[in-house]
Amino acid sequence: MAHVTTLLLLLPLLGFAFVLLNGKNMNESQIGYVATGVVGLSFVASVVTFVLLLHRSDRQVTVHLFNWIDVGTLHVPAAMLVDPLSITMCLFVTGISTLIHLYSISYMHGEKDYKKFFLYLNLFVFSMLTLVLANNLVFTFVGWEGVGVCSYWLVSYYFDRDSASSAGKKAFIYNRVGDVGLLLAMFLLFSRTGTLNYLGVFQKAGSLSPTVATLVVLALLLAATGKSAQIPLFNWLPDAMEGPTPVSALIHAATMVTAGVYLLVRMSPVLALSSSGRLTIAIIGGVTAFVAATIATSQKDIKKVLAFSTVSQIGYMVLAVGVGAYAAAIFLMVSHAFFKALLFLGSGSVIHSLNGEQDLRKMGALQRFLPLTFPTFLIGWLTISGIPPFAGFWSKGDVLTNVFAHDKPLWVLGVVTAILTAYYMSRLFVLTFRGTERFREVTHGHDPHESAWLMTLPLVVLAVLSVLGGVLDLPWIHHNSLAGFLSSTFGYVAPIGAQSTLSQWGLAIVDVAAALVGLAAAFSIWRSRSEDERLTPPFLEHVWYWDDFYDATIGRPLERVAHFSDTVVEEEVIDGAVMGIAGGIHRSAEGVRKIQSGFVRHYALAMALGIAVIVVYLVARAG
Amino acid sequence: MIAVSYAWPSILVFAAAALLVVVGALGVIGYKNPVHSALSLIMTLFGVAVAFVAQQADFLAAVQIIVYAGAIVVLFLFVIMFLGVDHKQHVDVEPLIGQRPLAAIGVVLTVGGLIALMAESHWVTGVKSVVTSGTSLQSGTANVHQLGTAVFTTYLFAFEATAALLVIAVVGAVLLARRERSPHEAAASDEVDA
Amino acid sequence: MFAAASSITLPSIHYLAILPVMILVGASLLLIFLTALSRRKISQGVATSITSAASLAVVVVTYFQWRNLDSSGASTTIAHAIVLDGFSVVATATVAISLLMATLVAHDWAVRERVVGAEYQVLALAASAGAVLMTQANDLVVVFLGLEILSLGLYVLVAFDRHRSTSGEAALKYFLLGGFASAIFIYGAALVYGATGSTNLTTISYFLGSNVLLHPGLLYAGGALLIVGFGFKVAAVPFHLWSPDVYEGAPTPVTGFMASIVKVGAFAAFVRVVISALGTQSETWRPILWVLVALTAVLGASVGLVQTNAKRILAYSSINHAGFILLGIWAGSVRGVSSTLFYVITYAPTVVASFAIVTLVGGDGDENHSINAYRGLARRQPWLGASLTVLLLSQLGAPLTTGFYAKYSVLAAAIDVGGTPLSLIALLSAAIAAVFYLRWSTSLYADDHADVARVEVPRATGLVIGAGVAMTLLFGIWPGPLATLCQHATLLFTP
Amino acid sequence: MHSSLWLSALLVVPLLGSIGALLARRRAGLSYAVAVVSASIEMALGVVIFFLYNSHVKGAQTFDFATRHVLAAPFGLAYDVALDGISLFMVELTAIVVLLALLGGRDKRREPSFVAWLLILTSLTMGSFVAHDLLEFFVFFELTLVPCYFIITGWGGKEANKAALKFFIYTFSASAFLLIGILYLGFAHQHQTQGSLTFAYGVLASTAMSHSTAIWLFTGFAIAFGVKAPIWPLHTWSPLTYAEAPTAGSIELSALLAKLGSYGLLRFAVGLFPLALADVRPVMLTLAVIGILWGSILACTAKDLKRFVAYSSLAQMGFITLGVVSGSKIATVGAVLLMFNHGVLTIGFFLIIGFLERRRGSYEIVDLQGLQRPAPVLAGVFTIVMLGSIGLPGLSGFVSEYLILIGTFAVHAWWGVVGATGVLAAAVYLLWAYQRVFQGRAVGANATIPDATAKERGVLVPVVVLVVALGVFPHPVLERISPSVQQLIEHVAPAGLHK
Amino acid sequence: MNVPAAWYLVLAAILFGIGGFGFLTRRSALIMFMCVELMLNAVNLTFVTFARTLGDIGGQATVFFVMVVAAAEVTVGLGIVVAVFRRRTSTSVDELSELKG
Repeated sequence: MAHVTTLLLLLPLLGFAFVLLNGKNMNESQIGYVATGVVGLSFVASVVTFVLLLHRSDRQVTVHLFNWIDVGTLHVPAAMLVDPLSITMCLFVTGISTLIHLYSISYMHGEKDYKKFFLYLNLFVFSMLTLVLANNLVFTFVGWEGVGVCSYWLVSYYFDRDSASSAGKKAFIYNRVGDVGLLLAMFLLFSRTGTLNYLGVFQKAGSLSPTVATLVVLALLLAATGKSAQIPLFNWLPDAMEGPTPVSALIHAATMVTAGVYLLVRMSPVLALSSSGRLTIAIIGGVTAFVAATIATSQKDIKKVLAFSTVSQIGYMVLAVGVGAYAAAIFLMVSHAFFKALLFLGSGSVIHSLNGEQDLRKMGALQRFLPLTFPTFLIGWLTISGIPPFAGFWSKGDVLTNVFAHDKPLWVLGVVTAILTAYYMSRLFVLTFRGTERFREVTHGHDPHESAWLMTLPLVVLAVLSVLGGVLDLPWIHHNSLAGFLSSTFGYVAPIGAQSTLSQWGLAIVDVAAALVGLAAAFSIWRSRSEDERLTPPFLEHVWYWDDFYDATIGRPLERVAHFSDTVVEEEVIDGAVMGIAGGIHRSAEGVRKIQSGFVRHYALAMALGIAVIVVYLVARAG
Repeated sequence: MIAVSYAWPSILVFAAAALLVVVGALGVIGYKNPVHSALSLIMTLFGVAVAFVAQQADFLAAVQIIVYAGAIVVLFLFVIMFLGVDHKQHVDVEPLIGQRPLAAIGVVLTVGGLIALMAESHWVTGVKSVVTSGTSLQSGTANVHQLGTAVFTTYLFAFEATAALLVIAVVGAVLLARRERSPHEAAASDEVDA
Repeated sequence: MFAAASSITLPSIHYLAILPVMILVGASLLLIFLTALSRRKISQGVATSITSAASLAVVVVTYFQWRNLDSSGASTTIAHAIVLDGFSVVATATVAISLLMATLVAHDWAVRERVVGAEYQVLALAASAGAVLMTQANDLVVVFLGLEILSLGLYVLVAFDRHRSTSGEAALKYFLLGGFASAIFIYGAALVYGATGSTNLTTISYFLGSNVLLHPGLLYAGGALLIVGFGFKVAAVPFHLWSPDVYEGAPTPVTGFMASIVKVGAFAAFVRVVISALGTQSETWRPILWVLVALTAVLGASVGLVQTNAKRILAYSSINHAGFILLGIWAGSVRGVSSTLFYVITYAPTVVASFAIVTLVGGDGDENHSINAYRGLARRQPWLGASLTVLLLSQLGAPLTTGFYAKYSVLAAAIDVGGTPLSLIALLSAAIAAVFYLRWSTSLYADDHADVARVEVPRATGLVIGAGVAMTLLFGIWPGPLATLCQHATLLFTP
Repeated sequence: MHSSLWLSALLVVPLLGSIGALLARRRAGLSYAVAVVSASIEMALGVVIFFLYNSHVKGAQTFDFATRHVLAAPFGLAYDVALDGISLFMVELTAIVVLLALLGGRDKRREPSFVAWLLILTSLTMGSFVAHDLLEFFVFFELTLVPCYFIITGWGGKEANKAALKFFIYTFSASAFLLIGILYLGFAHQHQTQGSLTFAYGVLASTAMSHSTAIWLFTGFAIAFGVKAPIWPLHTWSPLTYAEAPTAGSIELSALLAKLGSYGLLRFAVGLFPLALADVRPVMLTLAVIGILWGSILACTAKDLKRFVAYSSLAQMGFITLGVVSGSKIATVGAVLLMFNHGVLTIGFFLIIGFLERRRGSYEIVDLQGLQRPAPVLAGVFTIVMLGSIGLPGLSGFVSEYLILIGTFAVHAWWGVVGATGVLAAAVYLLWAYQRVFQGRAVGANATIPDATAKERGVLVPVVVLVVALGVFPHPVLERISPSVQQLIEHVAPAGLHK
Repeated sequence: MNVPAAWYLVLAAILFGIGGFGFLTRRSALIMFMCVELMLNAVNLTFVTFARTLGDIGGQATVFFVMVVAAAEVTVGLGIVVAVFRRRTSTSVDELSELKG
């Protein structure tokens, strides 16, 4: 078991190392297949591990690799904790990664830095696996940062585009803000419990005072908002769309951005200790879901829409975590991974067919040109909109049910968001595949062509998964369901007010209704037109002016502070003091020099006065 | 501490000496013409000599007259004439601003302070010297004898050292006063002028 | 009368003690006779070799004096007029070595300037005799005489260069102020005499040790004036103003000579009088010395900043050093005495060697002393440049040169007796002084001025420079022997 | 115990090297070869010592290779060397720095004297790190100024003389306080014991002193070391100096001599005056965090890369100071580790800056853009070094910074919190610089610069290896540092507590 | 019985002061020099006075040496004055301020 798990973790790294070392004498496809192969193998390893785990009663294995940091009372091993949660993550991370690697082989064909792309991608998978498999916070942090830096590299992949490099920087720095949160959480836990090992922390968690617990939870939340693009740190994600589409699909939809949610779920025993902390989480999640959805309704860039929808969907997950529905969160995370990856890859295929055009207004009526992309995208669209029986319906339903049980206002918010979701996705769908052709000038009159099978195959697989994803956790199944499987790893499961099947049916109907409303609205509006100022108000299009707000409140003031510190404080005050002393000595020297007038009688006078002073002093002393 | 109990001759002598000394000194610094200064210097020297005599230093008084008044001042006068600076110098304007007042302040403070310190210690600690057997000083030839003894015993080494002093003085004077010549000619000419 | 004369019994004379003085004076007399007897001007070679021989002889003598000390301990002789103790011996040796080095430098200078006659050497020898007297003097009168012999010699030497009017000016300034100062000094001696009944240092310290002065005013006044007199000689602020002018005006070898032996002689006497004779009153002098140290160190350093003439820079640097040496006297302890000694004996060779280089760069006519004359020197003549750099670094106080340990020792002495603030002031002044040392040594390595002609280094001068640098480095890296020497070379009458 | 000859060899080899280099001045390049050889021998010695070092010599005593010879009894001057887990890595760093500075910062102008100065500096730095006697330490510490000064003035930029002078005087004045403090301590001890004057570290550590005395002495020491490190606000010499110094000089200054400051602060200020530390700790901690933020802020405004590194170093030194004064074992270990890591990272930065300067004749940020396209290797290495100092887990910087912060937080939470924000700031300015220099579209001269040559790569490899290795597997280092720090902390802690 | 020593001492001090003042205020090198002589005479007077009060011949002996020194100084001093002012019409030391700063 240990070996398999180790393999599972290290395979992507090996791939990375291999390509790094002798990538020179490998051609594109070789590189691509090697990279994909290792990830695929890693997926296989995950499956094996999963099976092995199922055969264990305790469902929990710690695999110790080596002692990483070992000072005084601080013992940080590089060790893995294999349990239902982590293995679930591994499965879908490696699975989806494999597909997206496959997709990229063709999608990235002919790019300048083809090799670098796959290097980063492999490294990313490794980091992601480290993140989910680590048995202690510090080692998790390794993965946490690793995925961050990989995302930085991949977002600024087209680094000679300033927008790209800036986006990458923005992504990293926003994440960094979150990291401070994670660091503080670690510091607090270590100073209170003396350990950073998950199991150890959970054992001692009881000893934490409510205040400390809340502080820890808030710190973790901060970390999560950074990594998972939640308010207030969500607006790096749309910019991150500067990266190649597969990256958006893998990192900024399926895997990395859900790390925050994973972290919160992982720390659920600590969350358990602070109801106020959980409430904050829930609110953040709910509000983010809503805000992002509103913004998504008005974006012109197909990937931006998907980006905001991602933010919104993760908002749902966080909301779920907030109400203690960890299983629901994970369920949504997994299914979201399926359909969002599907949608991104689909959009990628579209963009590919239009020579890189991303503007919705320049698409339309692609239905008949993209025979494979269209149906898969259709499925993705229905899934995210929450149309039964697709996965989205079940997972979102699961979340909303739990929310309903805990917090009615948030539930309302959730439902409204659901309507919006259906609406903007439909808008996207209509503007892309239906309506009139508006793409001719970008394709120079040619017909768009469907992508190669390497790209369409993943679409098909993901479509299938999106359709069937629901079976992972159907409400009426309680054993052998995802929830049942995971439950052992949670601190506690929030007591769901015993819900009658009736109320469940009620909620389900509400969800479907919401979805249909959104659909109908979108179709009725956007079938005919491609843009409408009234419906895409600048306020929404410009992300509630969120960036401008930060720029005004933090960015520019900081710049001013920096400039002031540099030109005034540093030069005038600090160095000024030093130089002032030097200058003072120099000036006084020039002054004293005057006494050295060259007139011998001045010299004598100076002596006489000197004597006078001494004599007077002595008189005073003797007298 | 004017003590009328003292014998009036000694008071007269002191008065005379003081008069000579002070007036002479003022003359030295007061006269515009160096020659006059030199002459009034002689006056001071006489005054000091008188004071010497009054204090059982007959031999020194003699030396004072012979060496100082006789030799040194003459030397001064010689140089004055030699340099031809025997004319008035305007002393009324002082080019160096504040020199005089500051000098006055410095000197007054110093002298005043010194007098105050001497007064504080009753002018002399009164302890007899630890070295000499405290034999009181005699005047006349005895004084010469005493002085001679001291010079050839206690101050023998100093006395010898003065030899070196005089040697230096002579060599130095010769060197300095030597006629101005560029060293080349000096190298050329053979005449020994030392 | 004759009977009276016969009744005089000459005091016993310990000839070994006065041998150094006798050698030096004898040598100068010898030169005078040679000058007088030989038909031609005697050559520089002869004069120099006689002088060097004399100074070497003195060094040898001091060695035997030291041996004698080990066996029979320190003593006074000739009616306690002079002492023979470790302090005097080491100081004497230093004077002799400085004389030797300075003479060799002067030789090449004299040849270059086509100076004829042996007057220079005569005066140098006599002046050195004066310095030696000061180191041995045990009587204020002898101190005074030594002081005068030294000074008169130097007055003339300063005026030695007839081609530069500044030489004469310097001489006159030095002479007038020197006369003024020695009048003050001897007045102080008179007052001390009045207060203690003797001019003999031994007697004075004995007297002060055995009697408590209820009314020390007279002694205070005397001591103050003595300190002023010494302060003038060692160029302590505010009695220092003569030194930059004189250093600049004097012929450069004379400046080096002066800078070294005057410091040795004057400080030796200073130590004897203030620490040994008047030591019982140290609480009275210390505040005065405190101020002198602070002023001297700081002003010397800071005014040096704005100088552009090599000789003036070294003048101010020597003022700064005087401040440090005074620090040792301020300490007034045994450690203070030995540190003062250590300072002067390490400083002397350094400064002579420095002025040796300045002499060379000064060039024909001894005029070329602008700091710019040194730009790129080390590029043209690496060894010369390196030597000057080392010497400057030593004066700066960089470790592994004697300069560092000199400063270190006086600071240690001061801190030992609780002079931490004063030490800090002094050391910070060294930091100020560092500026001009560094500027100077940097300009040596400037890349421009490549076309300037090389200064040729005559053998004798080169030897002196090499020796100076060698001593600076050798004892800088391994100060042990010198330190121990100075530790043992304490005064006959330790406070 | 091991023979002290190893340590003496560390001092002697470079000296011989410098002499050899000067003797070989006639033949072009020969002196360089001599220098490289001696530096390599030094490096080899370093490696040997690394493995020979035994952290448990006798009981709690973690000083190895110890020996003492009195040189000048009246001065209390002695040659006294010893090595413990803390100085061990300073020694290693010194060896690495000189080798890489020689290989990467080669300056053909007047090469013999250049390499000679470099080697002398190395010997002196080694001396300061192995010195086990305060006076001896001071001698070496002070003397390092001289080679630095001449390296800067002789091979520096246009403003070099000004910069060097400022550097020298600034440091020289500051170390005045150190010398006075050392003397004061020595005599205080002598007066207590009535024994002979000594400055041996172990002995003086037991000097009894009043609270106020301790504070004064600590302050004096802190000033001296604070300038060297530099600690805010005593840092203003560093940007100018780093900018004007030649590449090798900048490396020596920031990678190595700065460590003299922090090392001295830990070994002498903290080690000798625990009493004072208890009182001044808040001040020092505050200065440290101010330094972190200040350095970060000004790094964002830097106009050229060398100033940029200077300010980022200020921030890094802030972290080190934080750990050094925190009094927490974990943080102190982190600080020592960061001294080493920061050294290595800085070498990387300055090497690359030097290479860029070679190519473009400028290190002004405005002159450089989009270099990642023409010079991917340089960019890659820069990225690694950058991420190292950002504190990316898996690279060396993280371990040390993390230890410092978590340790500090445990004992002085608030400063820990502020320090943690420094981690964020680092990302801001470093990424900013990277974007300006390496990203964007390369045009003109920037588009055509050659990538790292084989030789340059060879120089960069050790840096990368160290950065990665110490990030992934710092254990061998930590296990050597910990015992010595343990000992030091045990000496400090009790005093730190009673107040 | 003679007048108290104090009178002579004060006289000496005053003489010393006058000499000093003259030295500071007169420009002629010669007169400054004479002033130094005045000061030395003051010293001599002091010595003699103390010698008397102490009943110690040593003071007088010292005076003897002081006179010798004075003589020597004069010899050298006047030599320098001559050497310096030979080509000048005055003996004002204020003309000699080439060296300064």
